[in-house]
Amino acid sequence: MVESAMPLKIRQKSVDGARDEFEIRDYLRLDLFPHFLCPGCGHGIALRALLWAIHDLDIEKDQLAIVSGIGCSGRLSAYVDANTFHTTHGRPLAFAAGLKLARPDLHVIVITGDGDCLAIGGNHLIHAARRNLDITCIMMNNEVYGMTGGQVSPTTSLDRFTTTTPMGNQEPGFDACALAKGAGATFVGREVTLQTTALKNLMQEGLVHKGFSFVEVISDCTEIYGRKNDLGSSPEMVLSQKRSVLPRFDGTAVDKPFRAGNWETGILSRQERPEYYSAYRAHCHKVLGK
Amino acid sequence: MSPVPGNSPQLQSLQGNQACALGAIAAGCRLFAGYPITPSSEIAERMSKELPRVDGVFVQMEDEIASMAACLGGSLGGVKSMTATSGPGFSLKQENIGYGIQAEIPCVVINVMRGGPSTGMPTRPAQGDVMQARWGTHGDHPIIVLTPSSVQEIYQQTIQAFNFSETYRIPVIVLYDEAIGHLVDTVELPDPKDIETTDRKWATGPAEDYLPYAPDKDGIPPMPRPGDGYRTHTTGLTHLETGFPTQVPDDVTRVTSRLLDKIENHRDEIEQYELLSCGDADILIVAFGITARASERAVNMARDKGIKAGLLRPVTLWPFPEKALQELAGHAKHVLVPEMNAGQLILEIERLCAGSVPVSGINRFDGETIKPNEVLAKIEELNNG
Amino acid sequence: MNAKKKSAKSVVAVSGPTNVLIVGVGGQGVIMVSKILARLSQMQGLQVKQSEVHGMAKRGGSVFSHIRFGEEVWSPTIPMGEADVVLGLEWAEGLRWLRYLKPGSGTFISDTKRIVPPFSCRDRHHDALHGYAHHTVAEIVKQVPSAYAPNATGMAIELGNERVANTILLGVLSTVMDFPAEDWLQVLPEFVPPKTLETNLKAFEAGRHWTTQPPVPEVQEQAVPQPQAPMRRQVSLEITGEWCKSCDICVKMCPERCLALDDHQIVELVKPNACTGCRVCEWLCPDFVIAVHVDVVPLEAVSADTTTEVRI
Amino acid sequence: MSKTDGYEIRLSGTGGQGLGLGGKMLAAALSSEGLHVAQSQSYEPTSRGGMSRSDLVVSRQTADYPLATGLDYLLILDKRAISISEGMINKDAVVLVDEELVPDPPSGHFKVHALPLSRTAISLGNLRVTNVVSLGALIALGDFCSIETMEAAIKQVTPKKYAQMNLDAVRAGYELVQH
Repeated sequence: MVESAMPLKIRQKSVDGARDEFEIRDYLRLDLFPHFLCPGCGHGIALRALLWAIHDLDIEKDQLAIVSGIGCSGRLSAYVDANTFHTTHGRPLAFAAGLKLARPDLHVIVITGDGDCLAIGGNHLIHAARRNLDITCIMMNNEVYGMTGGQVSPTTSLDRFTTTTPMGNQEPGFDACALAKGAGATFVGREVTLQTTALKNLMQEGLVHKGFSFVEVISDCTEIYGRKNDLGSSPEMVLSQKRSVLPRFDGTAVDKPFRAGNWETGILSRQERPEYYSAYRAHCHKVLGK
Repeated sequence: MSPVPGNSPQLQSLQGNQACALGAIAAGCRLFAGYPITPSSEIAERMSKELPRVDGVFVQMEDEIASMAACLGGSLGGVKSMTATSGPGFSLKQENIGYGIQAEIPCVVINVMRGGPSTGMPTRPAQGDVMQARWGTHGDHPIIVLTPSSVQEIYQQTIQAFNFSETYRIPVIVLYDEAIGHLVDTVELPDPKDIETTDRKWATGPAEDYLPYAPDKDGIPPMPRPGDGYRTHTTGLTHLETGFPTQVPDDVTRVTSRLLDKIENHRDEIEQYELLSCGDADILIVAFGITARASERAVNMARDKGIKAGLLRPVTLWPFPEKALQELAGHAKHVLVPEMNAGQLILEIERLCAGSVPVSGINRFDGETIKPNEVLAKIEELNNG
Repeated sequence: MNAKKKSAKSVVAVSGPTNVLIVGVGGQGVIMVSKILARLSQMQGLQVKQSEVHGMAKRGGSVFSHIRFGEEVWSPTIPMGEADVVLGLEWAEGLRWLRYLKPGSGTFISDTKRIVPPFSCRDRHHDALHGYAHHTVAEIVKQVPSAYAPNATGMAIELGNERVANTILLGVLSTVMDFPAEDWLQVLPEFVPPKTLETNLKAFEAGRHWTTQPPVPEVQEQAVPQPQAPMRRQVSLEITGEWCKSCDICVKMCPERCLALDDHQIVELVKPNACTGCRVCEWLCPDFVIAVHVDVVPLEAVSADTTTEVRI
Repeated sequence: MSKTDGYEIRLSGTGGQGLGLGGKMLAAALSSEGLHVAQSQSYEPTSRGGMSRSDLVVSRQTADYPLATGLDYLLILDKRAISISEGMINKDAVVLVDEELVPDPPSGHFKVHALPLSRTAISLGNLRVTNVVSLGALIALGDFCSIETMEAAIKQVTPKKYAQMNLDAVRAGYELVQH
């Protein structure tokens, strides 16, 4: 046990010209606040973790592109003071692919939701993972279509009530991380919003990773899904994440199951594979003798 | 394809789809995202070969929707981008074409028309996407659709499409049929230095004062380039000049009207058409694409027989050259609209003529082109009529 | 780091239980040491009671073990101020349990090695000054009746295995207990891995030997950063009330329960002195309402309340 | 420009007979003489074994209508391809058929030449050069392109390792008519 295993790095306020402490307001379009998310929505917690990771990685806001799809998660991009793109339902990864290919100098982050990414956009996810373009995909999984009023999603747990499963959901759901990994994503991780610092670090690892990184955020829809299923108040829902999660500090420990799917949290897979754009460019130059 | 020996190096034997790819490169296209579909695949194939040579990027996406999205994404990044498809793929792209219109993203979409509906006749020519090109995406929107009728013109109109899209910040559709797309013809490519290309109007000035959707006097807002410090928001939601969504009726009316007007107010610069023997024409033919070529011959044959026939060939199918039609139709005794569909363009012609002159059509949707003789026969019938 | 010591007398009492508190952080071998001690006690025919908290190894958390032995032992835990020996396998942990030491007669044995566990500090702010560890070893040694503070980890590294630091301390401990030396040597092999037995035996001897050496002259320590002037942390909570949606997460998740919703269901700081500036509220607020500002300021500049609230 | 300024050529047969390539060679040859050639093919998913054709509309300027409407020169290499051209063969057109593969050629106000095209290709060692043999015979019959121009075009269009074989084939076809 040494200090380096401590994942948390908050910087002190600048005294000697060093970097400023993370102030989320520096990264927000303040005119738009308060944001439109419901009280207790986990997406806000996740967005904070993301911006914190961006801050600690010293990513210039001008060089940051956030591409989102449709749904509650899709609206998050608008709140960030960066180059932001709120695209069509399910397609942010495809937009991001074009953007990244056109502008490899930009840091391209996709914010998507479980419906956006796994249902209507499922095809784009698997091919983004296969292609391994240097994009970080943050998928907020709250098990429900919140924006449209709470319909069943590809990750809704069994027996949960939604507006389209009035008798309880009987469809099996996706393990999004296993899907991404199977499709070839070179970085896959999952974290809960409760473990904000671990989530921030996971996102940071994903952002640093050269290639396609997929981070699933276990987020809570408290107002719609929580109420419909009697999952308790916002704090109770956030706290309930703790019951089955053992945060990993060393990056290797096997974690405990979370939710019905027995899912693990932490970095689930990390591997080296040529990044798409650089490999494409290098190959073309080689063939053309440039 | 290699140059034809013995001729000037610019004279080439070129397939329509290949000409499209070369035109795109000449126009400055540096990103192509596509998905294979007959009969447009040669465009993607040629782009995959040409783009690496000019440090561009070719990517074959996972589906038609992704191709359209990646094309828009590339353009948002500041790179001229294109995609190409045919009917079924065009249908799939429509939502994102709408996004491109709403968010005012320049890009070029090639649609090589084949028989439909649905899978229809993948290898047979048709002109059934006239209305899909105009109204394929939902909501009230402007559009620019160009319809080349020769291999040479595919090259030129692809360049023109890029220029229009960059000037007016709108997806521009190049619509031609399989017969032209697969035709190999002798074309004369211009010297690269003679090709006029338009570049986007980029945002300049201080970022604090910048409103991404505040138009200049011409109705078109300059576009922000990521990394230039503007950090704007792009959305498919109806948005204010700030780029952020609105649902306030007055605001929605203002911004959507501006969107519509930016094309409507520039009709004069956008509308293109070609006239053949129209000066004294009793019988005015309106046709585009391969059908215009058949009509051209039919008009020549009719003139040989002393029949006063003329041809109006819209190059911009949308916006349709309304004034030109109305003026010519005012002098004509009959308007004839041959098209390889069950009657689409004729609806617009009838609307524009508004009962002032009888309008009839020649329609084929059997996968065959309309032949000059068929047009001539109809001209003779109307003339005798 | 300098090792200091002070002569001590034997601590095992004939009547009443002898209390040994062994403390450290996860993974150091607290449990092994306590098992050896328990076994030794049993060998003397004494009653032994042991109570431990462990299993926090992965988190680097604190581990402690109470050993009580004597002719009759009732309670398994040592009351505060009753420990005959506090054996710290890590300096800061050792200090943390100092108040358990019997005033006037207790013996304090601790490695001078410092491992600062992330969450064990009162002050949760990372990089914060660790208030409890500011004292030099010499200062601590002066405060207690009897003390042994070897750099056991340093010695263990010299022996080629950092992990035998606990055995060195065991050697030190053996010199203050009344158990025969041969009993220690008999028990030790039962509890160490056979591969490391030789090193452990050397370590045990090294610990015993160290107690016989004369004190090393005192030199200035420099390991722990110390404030130039009396400094402390000034925490302020910036609360943007307009953004608060009354979700209650911060109120319920605050470890110190220092937040509440006011009459308008907007969060407010109600117990400023309880706030440690841990930032849990900031991290978990989905609406970015709370910003925790932590400044290190001179003591005289600190306002009356530990934490102040800034309303926006 | 009306069609009277130019002429139309069709190569027809079945998929796999190399009619597309034949059309390409012919187009290259005619283009090299400054003519505009619009070349179109039947474009079928069943390219192997199905009906196949390659049309050339040749003119001094870009043709008003680039697709075939009345054929001046017609090559038929398979009897199943007769039907697609019947009814659009111009008066006095030259129709060249393979005497074995098209045993019952169309007849009318045009001249039909039945020659051992595939047989000649086999005698050259490769049935697959029937298309090039046919081109040689067609230009000999039609007199719209010199053999030298044709040979230059073949060299340009053909990969090097097949060049000699194709040159031999075009010459053999040409001589089928000359002799």
